[in-house]
Amino acid sequence: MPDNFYDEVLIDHNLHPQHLHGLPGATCSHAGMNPSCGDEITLHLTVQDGVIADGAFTGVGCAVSQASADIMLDLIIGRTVEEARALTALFRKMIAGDITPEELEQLEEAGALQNIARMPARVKCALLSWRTLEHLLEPDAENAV
Amino acid sequence: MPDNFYDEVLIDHNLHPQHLHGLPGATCSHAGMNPSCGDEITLHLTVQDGVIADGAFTGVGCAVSQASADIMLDLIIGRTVEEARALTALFRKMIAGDITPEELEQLEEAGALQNIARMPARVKCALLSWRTLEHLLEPDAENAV
Amino acid sequence: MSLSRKNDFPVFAQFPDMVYLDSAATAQKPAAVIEAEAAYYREANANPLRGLYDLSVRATDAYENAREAVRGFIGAASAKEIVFTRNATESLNLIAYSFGRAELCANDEILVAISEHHSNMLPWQMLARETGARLRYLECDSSGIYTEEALRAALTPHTKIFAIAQISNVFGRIQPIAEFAEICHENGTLIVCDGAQSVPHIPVDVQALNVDFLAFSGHKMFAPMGIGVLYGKEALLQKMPPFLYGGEMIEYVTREGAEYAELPHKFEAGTVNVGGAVGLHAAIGYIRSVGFAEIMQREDALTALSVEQMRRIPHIQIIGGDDPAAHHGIVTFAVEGVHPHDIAAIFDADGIAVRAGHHCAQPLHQHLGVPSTARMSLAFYNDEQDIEKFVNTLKTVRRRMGFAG
Amino acid sequence: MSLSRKNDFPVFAQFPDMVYLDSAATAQKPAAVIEAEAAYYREANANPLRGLYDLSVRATDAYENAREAVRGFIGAASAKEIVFTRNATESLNLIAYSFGRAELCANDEILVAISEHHSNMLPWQMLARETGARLRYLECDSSGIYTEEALRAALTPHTKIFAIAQISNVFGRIQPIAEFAEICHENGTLIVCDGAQSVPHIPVDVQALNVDFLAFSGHKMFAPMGIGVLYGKEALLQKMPPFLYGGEMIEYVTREGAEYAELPHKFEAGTVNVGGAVGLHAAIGYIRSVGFAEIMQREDALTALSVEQMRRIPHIQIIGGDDPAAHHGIVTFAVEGVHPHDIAAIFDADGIAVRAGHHCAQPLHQHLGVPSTARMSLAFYNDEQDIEKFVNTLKTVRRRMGFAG
Ligand SMILES: Cc1ncc(COP(=O)(O)O)c(C=O)c1O
Ligand SMILES: Cc1ncc(COP(=O)(O)O)c(C=O)c1O
Repeated sequence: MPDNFYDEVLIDHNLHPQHLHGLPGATCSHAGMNPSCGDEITLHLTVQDGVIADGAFTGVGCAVSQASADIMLDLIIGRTVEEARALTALFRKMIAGDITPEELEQLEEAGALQNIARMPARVKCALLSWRTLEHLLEPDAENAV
Repeated sequence: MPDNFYDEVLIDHNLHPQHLHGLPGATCSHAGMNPSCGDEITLHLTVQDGVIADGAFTGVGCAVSQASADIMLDLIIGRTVEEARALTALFRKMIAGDITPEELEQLEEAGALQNIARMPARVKCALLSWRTLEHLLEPDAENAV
Repeated sequence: MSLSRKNDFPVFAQFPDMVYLDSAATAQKPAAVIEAEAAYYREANANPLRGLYDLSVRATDAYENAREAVRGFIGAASAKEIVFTRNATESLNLIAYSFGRAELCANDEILVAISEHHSNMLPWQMLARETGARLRYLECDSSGIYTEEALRAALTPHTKIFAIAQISNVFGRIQPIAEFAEICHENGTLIVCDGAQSVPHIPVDVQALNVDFLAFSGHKMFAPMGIGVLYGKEALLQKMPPFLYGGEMIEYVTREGAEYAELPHKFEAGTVNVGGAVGLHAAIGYIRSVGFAEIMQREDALTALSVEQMRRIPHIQIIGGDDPAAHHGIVTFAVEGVHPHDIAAIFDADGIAVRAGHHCAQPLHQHLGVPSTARMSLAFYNDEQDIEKFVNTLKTVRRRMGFAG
Repeated sequence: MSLSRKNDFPVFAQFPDMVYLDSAATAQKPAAVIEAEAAYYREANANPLRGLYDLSVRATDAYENAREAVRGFIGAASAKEIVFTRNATESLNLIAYSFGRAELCANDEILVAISEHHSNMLPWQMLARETGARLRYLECDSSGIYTEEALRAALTPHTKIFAIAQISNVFGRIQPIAEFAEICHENGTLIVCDGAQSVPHIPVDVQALNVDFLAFSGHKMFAPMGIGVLYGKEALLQKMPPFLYGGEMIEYVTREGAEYAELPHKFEAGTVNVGGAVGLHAAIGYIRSVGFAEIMQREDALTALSVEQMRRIPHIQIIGGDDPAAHHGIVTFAVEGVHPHDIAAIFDADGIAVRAGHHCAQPLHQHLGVPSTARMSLAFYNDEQDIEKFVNTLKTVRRRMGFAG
């Protein structure tokens, strides 16, 4: 597939998402929505002793929002809540366009979304799952960790 | 007064109206209004045996509306109701710009208002007293003849 | 096909490679319109209506001549029936706020076609909330067809208003408005017609259709943004209370209240948009100079070309079906496995402007069971090459999203 | 005085002999504004906000950059506080319909300055009728002065809103809005400021004034017609229900209802007027390039010149008194024995545009005991020669109406 429209990584996560399924043992879930696009993603996490032991998502959306969710879960499963929060902050920094190369490295495959900022209408899509994660990790959120 | 703005006749009727006064024995009266200008003229007539025996007006307005009322009364006092109706129709014809020279003659001094049509905003002023007269002469008007 | 009209539109000189297929959202403007508005500001700009000087008379004439041009364009009986608004949305809100709140009560019903644009749906939701009237929906089949039987069955003795677009911005199908109007009137129901997508593209005659109200926007018919029209039958407008209150819509004001001006000024509060009206007048002149014969012939041919090509591409679903005659310049579609936002992004990368989302018709999308769609919509300034480029990109969409073919 | 700015305005090239003294009704447009709007239609025209393609991103940027320019121009804290409307009249109606109907009830009072333009009076009359709230008037003296004591005395625990213009279109006097705002807020009353005549002529800073709402029109500040602004404090706008309903102001719609979009889009239903906003942006740029220092210096000097000349002419009465400093570019007057319509006609015959009537302030005229007046109003594009011609004609008015002198 030589002329993929999006980055190979993004295309792949969209076509073959690893984490697009229910999560029976989830300790918390939250639905995030981009109502104007119709995108809707529900994020499910199993958090034990401050560590994100497992995670998954359900819902529909464009390639950017789906891939972003899948990549995010790849990145945060196995990390502590603290680490996940830090990664979320880094992701926002990247989208805002002021990330250093060292920081970018920490984001691993999520770096594939770096150029989404050139399509302003799509930034919301890229952020959807991360916003939803932030909400779940807020200390005082309903249904939170 | 060489550089009068309006026709001499109009200026004169505005400055020295003959008929601007109450009319104690009036058989009918009607208030006409150009609300957007603030012009307001009440027309009083004494009609006996189908003849306009006397008439007067009260109220405030611009030179065009005041002079038009005074000239109109000059013209219709002593005429029959029928004749007054016919003159009103002629006056409207004149304002609309399709009057013949012979017809114009019948309007006597009211012919001085012929050129008001070139000032569209002032047509209403010229017509005010005539509209009020029409109302009074309508067979089924309240307070009518 | 006759000569391309692209040269009349400066935006295509600016972007010669752009393929603009979002005219249902807003149309491009011919030089004649842009220049007419500019000329107004250079040669006749003043506050009209109360003008007692030359320039103001010019402005008044410019404005009222525009109104007369609109009257003639839609075949209204009187210029009093033409109210200038900002856009179709405001026109529809005006009906709901003024007519609706004065005339409807808790016992009444409002019937709205399920395919309506939010602008012809949310004002009725608001009206139902405010008056307690019941809001009901008339449903269409998957081709966007409403039958006369279904309409008859949906009308009740309480139905005061039926609201429907002559052409839906999703289906592109022309509805039989005259027939619907007759059915409504037999039932004592008023028909509100949303002409936003029809007035720019087909001849619309309000007396032939016998609609009670018609709303449309200038910007979709090659006029500037910021000017729209509400047509209403004189007897209805006459008895309606004002909507916006302020300067120029009164006869007389006291501390306690006001007497309102005659139609149509009663509904035009504040300083009016003469520049916009002049632009709309020029747009009507431009449409007339092209002529609906050419406009329709060209738009129908391009629509047919698009639909015929599209239905040969695998994994494409056209909303409203594959019959070219059912789509008047509007083809809404889905590509299996690809989200409409990704479709639009791919088209954009190829310099082709199409729209993706719910097209301000979410309840319709819920009714059809698709969360969102992509849409191409055209005007007579498009040409066969535009359609060819569109089809070529459409063929690549799935491949570029990583599908095998 | 520095160089004349007339050359910036094409209308004065078109009519070199015209003296335009009706800028309070609508201002003339500089070439920069006319051209900016035209350029938008040539280079960036699309339906913004939902755009997924290049041209639509341009349109969105053009529109939101205009909003940001307005924010900066009036010193608002956030662009969310800037709602684009059609004109000041619509802005004021929006407050009355949305805020007013949601927040007021029969026990409440609305206080309105008696000198208000109908656009800042009739919406409050409407609101009083709809809610049962009591409408009261704050009265000024014959100079147009409202004292702080009178305001304090008029406010009651029930007063929810005080509506007043920063500059009345009849008096031209600048009101101490910041002081009034403080008095209102101490009383728990919101202040609605009509900035239609102030924003174009003096620097206005909504945070320094601490007004709750500010309404103004683009067309009086050298921008195209059809674009206006409502400023509202974010917390107030946030809790207000929408006014117009339709496309672009929603997040999500179902058959039953809708979730509304974030500020300021919640209040901008339907396709927005990008061309008008771009024109307003250019007008702000133009005003900034001239600078308020020059604008005020020039307008104050011309006003002073006018008032000083006028008060020497017999039989002239200046509404609001003979102090030049009390008239900011607006001089309303009467000529003994001559009806204002005749005055305007005489000026028109000499090529001078002035206004006559009640200037959409009938209750003020009733309060002052004059049925109507004439008004000259200026902008920085006027020059001393304009004033000279105006004064020369004014001197002839009585004679030309047949008076001896
Ligand atoms: C003081 C004042 N307020 C409000 C308005 C209304 O402005 P617009 O007609 O542009 O809505 C005007 C101008 O006519 C005005 O002078
Ligand atoms: C069918 C239909 N109705 C109403 C509208 C609303 O038009 P506007 O946004 O110009 O008010 C549109 C366009 O967006 C439309 O397509």
